[in-house]
Amino acid sequence: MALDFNFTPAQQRFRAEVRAWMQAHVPARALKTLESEEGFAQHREWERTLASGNWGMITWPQQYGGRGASLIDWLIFEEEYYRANAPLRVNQNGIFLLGPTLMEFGTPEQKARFLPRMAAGEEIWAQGWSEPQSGSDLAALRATAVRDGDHYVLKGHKIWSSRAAFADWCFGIFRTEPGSERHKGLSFILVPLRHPGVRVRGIRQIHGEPGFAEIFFEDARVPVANRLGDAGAGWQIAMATAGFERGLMLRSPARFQVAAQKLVQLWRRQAAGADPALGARVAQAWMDAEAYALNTYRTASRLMAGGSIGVEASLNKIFWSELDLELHRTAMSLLGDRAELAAGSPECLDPSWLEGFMFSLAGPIYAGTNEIQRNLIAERLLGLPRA
Amino acid sequence: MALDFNFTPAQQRFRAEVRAWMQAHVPARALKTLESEEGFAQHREWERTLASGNWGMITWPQQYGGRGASLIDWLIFEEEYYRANAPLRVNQNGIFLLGPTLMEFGTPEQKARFLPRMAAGEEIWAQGWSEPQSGSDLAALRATAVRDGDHYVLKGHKIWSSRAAFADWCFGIFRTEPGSERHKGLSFILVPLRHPGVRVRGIRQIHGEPGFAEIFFEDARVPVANRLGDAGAGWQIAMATAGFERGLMLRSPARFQVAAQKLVQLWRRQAAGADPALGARVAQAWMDAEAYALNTYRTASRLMAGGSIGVEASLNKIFWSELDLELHRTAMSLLGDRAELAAGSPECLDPSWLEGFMFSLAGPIYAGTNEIQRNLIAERLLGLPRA
Amino acid sequence: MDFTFTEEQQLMAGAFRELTADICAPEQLRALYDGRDTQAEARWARLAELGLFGVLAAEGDGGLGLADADFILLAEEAGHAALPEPLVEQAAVALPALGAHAGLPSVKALLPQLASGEARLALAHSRNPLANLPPAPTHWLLCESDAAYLIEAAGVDVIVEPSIDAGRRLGRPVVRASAAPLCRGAVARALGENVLSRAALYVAAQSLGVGARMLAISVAYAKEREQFGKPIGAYQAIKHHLASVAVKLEFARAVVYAAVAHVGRTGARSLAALSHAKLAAADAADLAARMAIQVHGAMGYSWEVDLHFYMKRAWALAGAWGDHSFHSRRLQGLVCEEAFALGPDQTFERTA
Amino acid sequence: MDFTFTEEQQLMAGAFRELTADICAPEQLRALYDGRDTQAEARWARLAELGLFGVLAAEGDGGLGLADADFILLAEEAGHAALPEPLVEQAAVALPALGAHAGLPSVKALLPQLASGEARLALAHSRNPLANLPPAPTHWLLCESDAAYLIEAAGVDVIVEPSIDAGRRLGRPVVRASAAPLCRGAVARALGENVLSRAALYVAAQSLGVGARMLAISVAYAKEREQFGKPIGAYQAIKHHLASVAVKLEFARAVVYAAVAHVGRTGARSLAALSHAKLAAADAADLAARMAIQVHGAMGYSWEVDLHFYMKRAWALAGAWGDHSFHSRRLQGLVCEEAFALGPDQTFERTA
Repeated sequence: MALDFNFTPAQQRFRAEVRAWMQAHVPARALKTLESEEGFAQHREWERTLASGNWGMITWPQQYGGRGASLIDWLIFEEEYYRANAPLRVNQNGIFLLGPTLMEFGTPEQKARFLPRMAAGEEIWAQGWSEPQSGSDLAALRATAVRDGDHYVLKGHKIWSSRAAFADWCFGIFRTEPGSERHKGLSFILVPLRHPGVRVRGIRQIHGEPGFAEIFFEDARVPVANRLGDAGAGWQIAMATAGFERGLMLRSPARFQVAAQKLVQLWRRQAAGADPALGARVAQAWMDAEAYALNTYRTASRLMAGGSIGVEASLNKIFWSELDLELHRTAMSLLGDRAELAAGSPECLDPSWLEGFMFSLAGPIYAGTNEIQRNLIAERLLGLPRA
Repeated sequence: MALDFNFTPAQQRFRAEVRAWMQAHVPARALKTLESEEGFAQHREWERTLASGNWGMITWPQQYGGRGASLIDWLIFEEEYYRANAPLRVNQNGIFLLGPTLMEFGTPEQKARFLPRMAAGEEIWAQGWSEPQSGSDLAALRATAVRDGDHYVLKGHKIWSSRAAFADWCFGIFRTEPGSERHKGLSFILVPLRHPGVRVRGIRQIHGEPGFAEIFFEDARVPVANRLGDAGAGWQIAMATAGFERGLMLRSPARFQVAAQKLVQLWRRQAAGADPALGARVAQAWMDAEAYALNTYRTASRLMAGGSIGVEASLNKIFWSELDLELHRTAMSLLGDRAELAAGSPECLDPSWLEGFMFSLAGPIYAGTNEIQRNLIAERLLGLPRA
Repeated sequence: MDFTFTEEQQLMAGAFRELTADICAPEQLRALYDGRDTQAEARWARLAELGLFGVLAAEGDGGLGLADADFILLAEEAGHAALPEPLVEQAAVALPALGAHAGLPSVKALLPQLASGEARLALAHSRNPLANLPPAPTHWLLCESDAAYLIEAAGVDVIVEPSIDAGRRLGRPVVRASAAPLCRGAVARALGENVLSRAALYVAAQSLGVGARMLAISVAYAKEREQFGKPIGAYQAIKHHLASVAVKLEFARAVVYAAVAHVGRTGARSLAALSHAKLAAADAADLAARMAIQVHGAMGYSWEVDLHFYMKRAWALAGAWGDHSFHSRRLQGLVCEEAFALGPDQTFERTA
Repeated sequence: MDFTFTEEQQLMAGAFRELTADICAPEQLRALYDGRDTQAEARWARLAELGLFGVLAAEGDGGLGLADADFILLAEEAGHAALPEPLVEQAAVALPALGAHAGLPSVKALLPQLASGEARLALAHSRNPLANLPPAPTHWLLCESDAAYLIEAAGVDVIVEPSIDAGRRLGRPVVRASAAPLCRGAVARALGENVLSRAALYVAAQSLGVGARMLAISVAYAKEREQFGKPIGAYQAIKHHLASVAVKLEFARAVVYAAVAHVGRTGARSLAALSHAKLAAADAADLAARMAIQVHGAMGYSWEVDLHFYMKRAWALAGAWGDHSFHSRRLQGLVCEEAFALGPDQTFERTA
């Protein structure tokens, strides 16, 4: 039935089940930031706790440690997850990016080797896409993997690798065909990070923590069996992974709905002295978070009815990144003369606003800048000519 | 003395003189729109009245019928002009565009023939820049002027020619060198509009009046003496004219200050039921109109101290066109359910808001689109590379 | 939970689009703008022929007995076409609102006539005092704050209020002092609230449609118009303008469709959802209009180019049935005072 | 009427820029951010050596006896450099404000010490309760709503309040109950208003400077960084982002310079001009920061790249000395209620 906005009894039971589990398990005290070594370890531990309840990757098929949950169930899960104020997912690259990629392109051996440990939260994955000279222009990458018997010898320099400072493995693309150019001759390879010839150097972000890292490959040897898909098929596989990244699951609507709710509370606290125009911005933040949630349900319905996600992913990316930035800018304005105060300041109302604001600045940049997304929308959705 | 914001006694006297004259001469009843035949005639008459007080083109040198007024005096004049709610200037193309161009590039004979009648409001000028296939890309123009003895024979089709529906003359550039391309082989030619082989067809704008026109040249013969500057120098001269257009005088700050003041009054009338955020937009409109006025005084000071205006003209164009659009959008929001009402509706509070809103939509388009202006700023002011 | 439309719904919308392509083609709108419109009666007849006035009427009243979810795409198409006649006001606002009060005198008898299009209703409301008139209206429904009137057209004097949108024939009703109300007090308020709620939703849907139309026109123009040796649509600035419109429309669409579940409800959550739909759709159409004229340049500023028909409809709809201030204040009040539970598990909550 | 700066003023600003290039080079700011700053005392000494603390002090107090028009470009440079020390607060806010009350006990004696930099003032105000501390402050000036205190530093306890901007050492003063006020009532209010007025102007100037710095850094990066075979600055999207910043900065600059004529005045027109300056400069710096990070991509998000020093200064200045809500409400109240004459002939009007 069209435009049916009622949850089924099974969905309602599922929500109740998630809510009860989260109430029982979400740590009462917030974990330290996952960008610190100690916090990373705490978040790893939380992944294991999630896995113990089989909540680690609910949309994965049961055979790989998931629940085979529908996208609607996933949305319900996320709503309850954020509602419970549960920790950030350190395992995100595994669950949403490499997991689906492995399921689509991996050999049975690769799936067996990697998926269960990913699901169990035992191995945490980092991405290795960008290089110093290839950001938006990923195809300009230079890192090489030279075949030597049943091994590849890796040389090169990846950067802006999220989670890599403390993760166990990374996935990335490397030039396996010497002399190849642009999108050709690339392969998708899985590399352990604690490994001879692999050196990881955390890069501090503007908030002072190493939210991403550089990875130097200095003649690191990895078995050819660590290649995902055919030699030379790296670009196509990476594009599939990027599609997963931009797709439905990169940012849960619930995240923004919780932030908008918090913003309303901040407004109520500050309204007396605030520019009344900020009230309209608070309401806009709520509206945009709702719109994002609604459109995600809409896309989920379409996908469950057999549709596929294409350039809509770019529409989503732009919408959530702009709403998140605007929401946090509004909070900064409401905090006014206290907005600059960092954690540790007695007068600071809530340090998470400043942290969230800085994080939101990255939204329009990462996972493909919004400029690139707008190009994609113009060319692929609207059919405008390439430059 | 730096940052001196006091008017001299002479400037104060000048203001008083303008104010007194305007009080005595500005028609009590608003003229009809200059985009109607009747209104155009009324505005012509007003130009003659202005000329009778020697207020027609105050910045022109005295020898050409002006007062040799400084730019600060010009700003004072404009403030009093708009404050008095005086009519729009039908003569604008002559005063600000062709006048200065003639003074710079014209022969003594051309100056003597054209400038006094322009100053007297006797001959009204239209522009002939764009052609159907050349808008932002002016150099793609195709209209030709073929030399035949001491005449040029003009063929082609100009469009978006403001004032042309009822004006007497137009200026434009034509391809005088057969087979030439882009910026080369063009000449700047003055053409009477009531002339054999010249056909003018008004183009109605979205508000229903012919605010611009098409001009068809069908073997129209004009004397070679009507060419301004050298044959082939048309592009350079046209660029100088465009510089005058984008420069200080295209839009008087006073115009926006009066509009902002009117907007404040509309706000006070409507505030009870209005979104409080609109109050902030009203205040922003006032701020932006002030900023535009202040920056114009700043530029005038710099020019009077011997500076020249270059790419700042592009900064100005963007700023006033965006402030004007935003100001009128705010008014439309304040008018709410009455915003759509046209002149003649008993419930319409003031039809000039809707007319002004539609006019403001053209701001970011004409005199070089804002996209083109941003390119110019990026390349010429910031030094970014051309695409 | 299913956010898709059925094949039937899509087919019905497709059929309506075909009809509008025929009866609201730009040359017909141009005739209207140039004061040469002779097609209003014919259009009304074609709409009636397709059964559009009765989509939401009960089968017993000669209607199709369908639900709002079945009409929302039709309202979008009405916006897409800048349809001059108030089909939506009659079929999706007044008729179902009156249908909920069929026990009131004279209402029951009128419903089949409204459903067939034989009766032509002019609808005014204290929040939208100027009615968008059908050709030769036969009846008026007036919702004042504490009383509602259902009157034959002969009993109402009309003051014409020209709109910039020539496709809207606006009129302010002057009711004779002797007119007897249809109802008063709580019943009148319920009727008025239902009318406003439905109208807000369906105006939002029309805004989406007219926004989509402007985007389509702009994309087509950007592919075709060349400057500096290539289509202007190849320039990043133009691409980004139009991509931003696409984003805004797409997300407004989700909000409008979801608001269908709230129509006619008066709980805080539902009022917020309906105001959200109205605001989001108006914003998207406003951006579409601004970017359309920017992409078209002087061409878009011309009477002879089609764009202005749709821009003017977008401007008119922005103020209709609760303007920006009304919906924005209402929504800010509800959200900022937490008049209902916020939070991620509340997205689809509904209250009476 | 002359909106230009003299050659002397430009030379002085140029000399100060050279000094900051030396004492506030990015590597020094990085040391500060990494907790390795050992240069605060040296910087203070260099500022004092150039006579910067005394620019606005009377010649009799060892100053240069210059006017605000002579300091505004210096404040811009302090922002451009993200100068860590509160030069501007001491030299252009507290000193001239105290100078206007030189008859109060202990003030006259302190002025020469402030002018030379020998005294180091921490300045707090009910509208800006956290002081931006100099290294080893010697005195506090506290402006409360109805009393002002001028106290030796030993008499004040300080609660440290870390800012995201490591170049600002913020402290909240706790005054002992026994402290005697410098003045009360009308005098204290006049002093406090003067301080706030000056601070708002000079924070605005600093915002301009830091905005210009971010624009310059972004332009340089856009020329150098290549993607898809050409510098990213050749793409229209990047060009338009940076052009928009240039527009906003340029017009804010005119507003800030014009506000110099209003500093210290309390008439409605002057309060509006000062709030306008603060808001316009903060907006321009905010846009510069957002576009800078967008142009830099992940690079701009890195601790090791200079950009964040300036972004954080921009964010901090936005809230300092009257945040957005304070200035925006004040201005809306004055303008929307027509607390002074609007209109084009009023641009340069000034009231006491």
